[in-house]
Amino acid sequence: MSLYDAYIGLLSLILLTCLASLSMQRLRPLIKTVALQGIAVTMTTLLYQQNVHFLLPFIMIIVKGVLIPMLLLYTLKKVSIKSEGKPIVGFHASVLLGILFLFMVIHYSHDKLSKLLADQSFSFSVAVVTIACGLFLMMARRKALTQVVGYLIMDNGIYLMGALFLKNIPFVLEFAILLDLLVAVMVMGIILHKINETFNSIDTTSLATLKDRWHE
Amino acid sequence: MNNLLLWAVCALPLTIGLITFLIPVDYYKRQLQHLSLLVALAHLLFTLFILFFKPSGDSYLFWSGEGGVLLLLISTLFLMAIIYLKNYFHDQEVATIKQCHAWCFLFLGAMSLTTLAHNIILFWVAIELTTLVSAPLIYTHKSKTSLEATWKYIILCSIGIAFALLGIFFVVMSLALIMPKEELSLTFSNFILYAPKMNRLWLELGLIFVLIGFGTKMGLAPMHSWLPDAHSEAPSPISALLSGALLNCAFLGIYRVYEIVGKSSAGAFGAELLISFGLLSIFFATIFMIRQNDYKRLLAYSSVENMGIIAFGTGIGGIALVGVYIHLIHHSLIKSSLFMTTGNLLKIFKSKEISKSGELATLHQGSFSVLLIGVFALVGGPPFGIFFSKLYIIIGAISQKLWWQTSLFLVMAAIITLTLLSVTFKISFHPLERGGTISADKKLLIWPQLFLLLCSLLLGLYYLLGSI
Amino acid sequence: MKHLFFALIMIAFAPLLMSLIARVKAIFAGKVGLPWFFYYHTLLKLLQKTPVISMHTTAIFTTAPLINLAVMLFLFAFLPLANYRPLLSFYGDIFVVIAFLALARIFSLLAAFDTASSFSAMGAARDVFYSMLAEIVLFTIFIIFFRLTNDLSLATFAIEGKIELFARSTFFPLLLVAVSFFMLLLQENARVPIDDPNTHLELTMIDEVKILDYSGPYLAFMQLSLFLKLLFYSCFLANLLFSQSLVTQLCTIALSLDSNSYPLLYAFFKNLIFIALVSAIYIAIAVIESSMARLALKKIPKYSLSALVLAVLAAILMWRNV
Amino acid sequence: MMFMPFVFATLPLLEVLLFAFGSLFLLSALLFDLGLSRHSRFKQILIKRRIITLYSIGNRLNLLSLACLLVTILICFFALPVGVTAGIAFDHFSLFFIFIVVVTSLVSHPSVRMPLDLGRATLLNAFFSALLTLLLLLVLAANSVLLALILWEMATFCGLLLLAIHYQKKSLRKALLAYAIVAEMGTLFLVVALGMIYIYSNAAPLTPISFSRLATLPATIKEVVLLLLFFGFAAKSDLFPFHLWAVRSYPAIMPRTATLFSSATAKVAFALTLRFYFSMEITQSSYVGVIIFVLAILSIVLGSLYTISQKNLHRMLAYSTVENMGILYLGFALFIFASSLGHQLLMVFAILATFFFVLHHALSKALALQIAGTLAETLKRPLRIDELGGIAKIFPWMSRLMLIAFLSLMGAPFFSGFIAEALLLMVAFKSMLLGAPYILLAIIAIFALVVANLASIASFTKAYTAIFQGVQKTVYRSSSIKEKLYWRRFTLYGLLLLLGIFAMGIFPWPIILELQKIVIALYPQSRIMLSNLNMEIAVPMMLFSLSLTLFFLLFLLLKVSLWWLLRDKTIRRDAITWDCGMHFTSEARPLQYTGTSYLMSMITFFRPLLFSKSISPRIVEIFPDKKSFYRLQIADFLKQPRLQNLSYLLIRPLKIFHEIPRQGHIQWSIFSLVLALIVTIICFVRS
Repeated sequence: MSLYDAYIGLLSLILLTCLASLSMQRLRPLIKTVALQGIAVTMTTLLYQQNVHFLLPFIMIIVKGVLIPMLLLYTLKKVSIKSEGKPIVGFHASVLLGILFLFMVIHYSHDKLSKLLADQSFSFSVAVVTIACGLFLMMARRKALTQVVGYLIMDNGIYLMGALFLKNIPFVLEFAILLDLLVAVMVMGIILHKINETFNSIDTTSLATLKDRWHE
Repeated sequence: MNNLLLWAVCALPLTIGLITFLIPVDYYKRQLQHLSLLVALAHLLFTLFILFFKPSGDSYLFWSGEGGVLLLLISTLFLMAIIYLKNYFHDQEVATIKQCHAWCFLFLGAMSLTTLAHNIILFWVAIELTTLVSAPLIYTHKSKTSLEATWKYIILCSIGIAFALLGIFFVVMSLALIMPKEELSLTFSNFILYAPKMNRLWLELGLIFVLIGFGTKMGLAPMHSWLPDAHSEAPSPISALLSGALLNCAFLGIYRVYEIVGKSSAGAFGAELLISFGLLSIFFATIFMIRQNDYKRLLAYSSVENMGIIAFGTGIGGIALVGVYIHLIHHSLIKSSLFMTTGNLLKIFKSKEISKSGELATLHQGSFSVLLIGVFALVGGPPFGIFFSKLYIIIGAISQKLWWQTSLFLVMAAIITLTLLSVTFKISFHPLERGGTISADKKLLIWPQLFLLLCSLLLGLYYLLGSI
Repeated sequence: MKHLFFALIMIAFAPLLMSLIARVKAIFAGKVGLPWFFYYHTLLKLLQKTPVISMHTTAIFTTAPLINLAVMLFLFAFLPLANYRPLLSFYGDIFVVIAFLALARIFSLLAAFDTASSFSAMGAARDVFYSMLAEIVLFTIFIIFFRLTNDLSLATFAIEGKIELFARSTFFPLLLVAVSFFMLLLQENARVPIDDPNTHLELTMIDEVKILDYSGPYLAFMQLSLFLKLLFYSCFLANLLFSQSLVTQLCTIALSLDSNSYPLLYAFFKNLIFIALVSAIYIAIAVIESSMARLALKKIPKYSLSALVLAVLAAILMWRNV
Repeated sequence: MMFMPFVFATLPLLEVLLFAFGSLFLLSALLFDLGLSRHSRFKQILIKRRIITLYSIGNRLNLLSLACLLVTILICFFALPVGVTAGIAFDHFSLFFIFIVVVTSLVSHPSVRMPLDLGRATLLNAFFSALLTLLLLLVLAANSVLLALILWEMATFCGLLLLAIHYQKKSLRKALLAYAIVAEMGTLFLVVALGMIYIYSNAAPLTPISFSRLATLPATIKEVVLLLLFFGFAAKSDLFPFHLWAVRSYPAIMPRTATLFSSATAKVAFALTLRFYFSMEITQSSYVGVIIFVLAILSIVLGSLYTISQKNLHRMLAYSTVENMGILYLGFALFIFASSLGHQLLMVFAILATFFFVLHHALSKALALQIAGTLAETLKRPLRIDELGGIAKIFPWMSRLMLIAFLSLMGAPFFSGFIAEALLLMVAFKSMLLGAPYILLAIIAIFALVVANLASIASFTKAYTAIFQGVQKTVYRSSSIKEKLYWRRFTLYGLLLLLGIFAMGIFPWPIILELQKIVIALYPQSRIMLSNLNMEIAVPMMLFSLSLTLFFLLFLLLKVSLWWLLRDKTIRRDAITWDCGMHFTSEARPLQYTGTSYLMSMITFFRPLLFSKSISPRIVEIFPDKKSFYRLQIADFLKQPRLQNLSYLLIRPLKIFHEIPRQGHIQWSIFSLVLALIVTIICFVRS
């Protein structure tokens, strides 16, 4: 199993987790898939970049694989609702949309941008699909927790795009980005608790009172 | 030694913020609030030292012209906000005051980090930090609507900033393509150095993502929907800081990348984009200001409009850049003084509705005069600075022969001026139906606003005398 | 000097001409009519009477008759009579004439209101509107004359001979001007189609009712100023008709008399012809008065607008070939 | 003539500084009054006395400085050699307009004695009127374009504050908003014009540009800049589309501010337009002249129509100001036509007639507004024409002065009004000689002037008869009002104005010679033209004065003969006018003609132009005791419902942006963000 096959395998694993997250209704497996995706992304960066500081992938796996999912599961335990309920765009429809988008991106990056991306056109399309899937989750689901998960998926996609093209970002900056992601998720978690206390549901459609009224 | 000064300016508020978190609530009595005043003064002192010594700075922090001015602006606004906060929160319980002060210091630290960041990714981290830190500030009133505003603020801004990170990756990549081997130094000066040789396509794509990303943070048109909610729900001194200081930092990001693109082979690629975003945000601001019934949302939309003017000015470039420079300074001074005045209004009328307010001229002369002068300055009255900045931008636009853009800009500016003036007249002169308790006896603070307006007036007169 | 002397004669003749109108109307009605010197008699009788003045009036009530009469006398200094150059004529004296006419009208309006009675105020209300329309017609006529003579003084309109009614080219337009001026004359002096001078019902009067509350010498002054006003307008119209060439032809053909051989006789005949023209105008007024009933008040704006149409038509005709 | 430069350059400046010093006293009085509420009851009495002393010192200082400024201005005007600019920018042109501003502020200056109630409104009014006058003086003396425009903007804001003092009155609030809109549009035009000037005279922005530098602009740009400046300044000078605020605010504000606005600010706006026009040395200006002409005609016609139909004296005076400003700009438009055809003689004559009209209007309107203001203050009620009557009995001298002011405004011969209108009519008649297109415009100008004159005759006779003559329509509360109280105010300024009005009326020629100096200062090449103009109009003017004396002699002759006729007769003055025995002309219920019914036939004739709503309540019995009058409401041209819902229709479509379904949802905002990203990428990837 050469290095290249492992690399393609990991990328396809990331794609699978994306499409799975689109189709899931219950939140607990959703968080687990995001954790898996985090680990897969760190493994691809490890494979791809040779001279990476030895400590970086280790810390990333701990943060993305263990710390953030535990935090989200803890918030999930506090919140009574376990499943997505009725989403804005149905699950089957989102999966179909995901597949359609994937075909479009691969076709486009293969023939149009091939000269630009040379060998990484497949990984570029995977990164784009992950970002799009993260955004779609935030737009198409009602529960606030799924929006946080969507944000995490989008972040994984961006990090994947970064890792592919940038060989040698200094360690401290990588660590700072990771720290920001962690703090972002923590703050979102706190706010989720508050929403649950005041609205006793984490349905974002109830958060819609603030808008401009036409005052005669 | 002076590099240490740079680090001190950022580190001081961050550490103080963390310490105030750790202090137990009962120990944090009222006297300790003076500690916060002291720290704000120290921060202002440090900024003045920096402006005096002009340290060269290392790879992570450096002093730049616009960065220094923004830092000075942020620290003065912060000092005024803290003073106003003390008076504004005198009836809140100690716990919320402690938390608010802590988050404010972290906010100050993050913003000073953004103005001094030399490394592009450190700049991104600092902006992300400002968002995370200012979210709880918006939530200080703990009402349902403020919770909703916080949620929208944090989600939309983090998405925007994630796009900005993607944009920065593209910019860095266009640099990495031409020097694959050795260690990249991601400082802005390094980028400007290599700008002409950088890859054109990735740079343009990077600018688009940065513009959309930081545009959301700055409140440009299609991405502005969080700004009115966040600024109207936050307590007045906080929304003054948000409007006055934070939007400028976001603009700093766009300006830095736009400068890099300007120097590269892409030339004036982003100008057309910036002008269209500027005009779009002025258009959106006009639409939502016309029949607005909440004066804080009105001011928030006027911030959207002014940010639109700034984007419009940078897009034009040339002489208009001087106008943008002046507009940044004066808009933050005048807008923060106006937001503090709305604090007074809220205390007097107990509601944000314009229809439920009136006769301010009889109830409280002090805030009436500050409101009138502030709106006159915001609208572009001659002795104040915004008159000169709009003049520069118009001159730049006309010299670039952008005829229909200028006429659109002027018509919308006129409509906005009329709405602002009619609202001010309604609040200060129309009779008030006597329902509800109108008590203006509480001692309301007006001298911080007057100080800010005075700064703007002095700068305006400086331009005027310079020109006679 | 000759103009001053001739003007004084004309002013003396004014009441006589008024009785001429009365006489002509009587002939139409088959009656004998007033004695020739009736108006002189009334004026003298009024001058001896002691006036009664209402207590509501201010000083304006007593000064208005003085100003009216002074204005009418003063205007004769500007009007050329029978080709004699007037006492005062300079560029722009038509504005002086119009201003003084307006001054007289202003003071009679103020006086009408001074007595706080609604009758004279009703007359004033009607008069202010109709004289407004009349003045617009007057200005159109002056514009036409300015186009012809490039000068703004009454003397040049009459004497220089540029405005010749019977000249071949401008006969028809000037005829239209003469007719519109005659309609203007009837309107300004409150003759029949607009206002019946000898009606007794205050509600229907326009000019008469303004001087309702005057008595004694004040009434005499006001009536004299009305007589002079009618004379002024008719002399102006006569000037328009009266042309030097016509007179010389008439004299040479009818009486084989040329101007340089018998200057005195020639001048006498010229003046006689002028006076004949003026009395012809008075007779025309009387004929119209006895053959027409007066218009309803609503129709008077139509009347003055038709006068305006005639003047504008004259202007257009003249524009084409001048 | 050693001391001459000192007199020109520094003395006026000293007086202006003295005036500023005086207004500082007023400011300190105001600040003390603002801070009054904080102190204890006892301390307040102390502070009140200090306020009174400060106020009186400030007042006296201002009065003194204005008086000696007037004297120096007159000396400078006569002594200054023709065509020379002394000091900063004191040429004849700015001296003339400074003279007008100083005269109006002197006339409208409150009396040196203590006003009845030294409330905050009087203090505010005192300070801000002084500030407005100071700013107007500085604007006229400014020699750099930027300084002039900035001072003008500050003067506009100062005017806004002056209006805001009386915010309690409901009608004034609408006026405030109208003023703000007009001021804002003016600023907009001026800023763009300034931008254009800076670009095309390729001077570094915000460096001072002298007026002479404007000549270097390219020709087409000159016309555009002139048009922008005209609209910028016309916003504050009561021309037709911008007149709404003045009409609404005059009845509600203090007489002093009304006089300042109508006589001073409007004239300075006209002066600035002229200064910019002449410093640009425009030769070809086809469409600018036509636009100004059209606006002038519109404001004359509509101004005169609305003067006739107004029921409040202040609003009538405001509309007559609109009309007179229209006449001013008409003169300016005729000047532009003449200059575009190069007809030198007519150019000089037109601008001379316009300056004469400016002087006439400033003096007579100031007198009329000042008397109307004091009348409103004494009677403590708005001067509704139909409700007043018989004031001549109570205030004989005030009504005589008002009669003179009205006669001058009507253009009666012995006063300045007649000469001003005669000169303009002569210009209009002469401009008929200019050639094909201009004949029609000249005829329209003539008819506009005639209609304006007739309308002013109708409206001012209505005002004078309804207010001053006849019997009191309503019993005034304190019928024991003494005119003596307000008589002292008129000694100095009343005399000054009367002198001006009579002098201009009877001896126009020396004044026209003086005005020629201004024309030369503005337009140096006109010196030769003026000499042969003089040959043409010198004789008429002198003969005119001669004819006035002839008329006066006739009048004296008649007066003597009347005296002789009535010398031995006793005139009975006790009889009441005959009122068909109904005794209605007694105090309570007059059977008099009201002002509206006086001009009813005229109003019904022009009804389609005037938007009017007539309310005639049903008369219950034959002689109704309760007041059921026929009322006619004339709304302003711009306030017609057709225009009203037009503005509403414009704003209505913007409502759809507010009604986007589920607008508050966060998903919607995320969608708009992503949409923006996609659209930008698609646009720029393709390019």
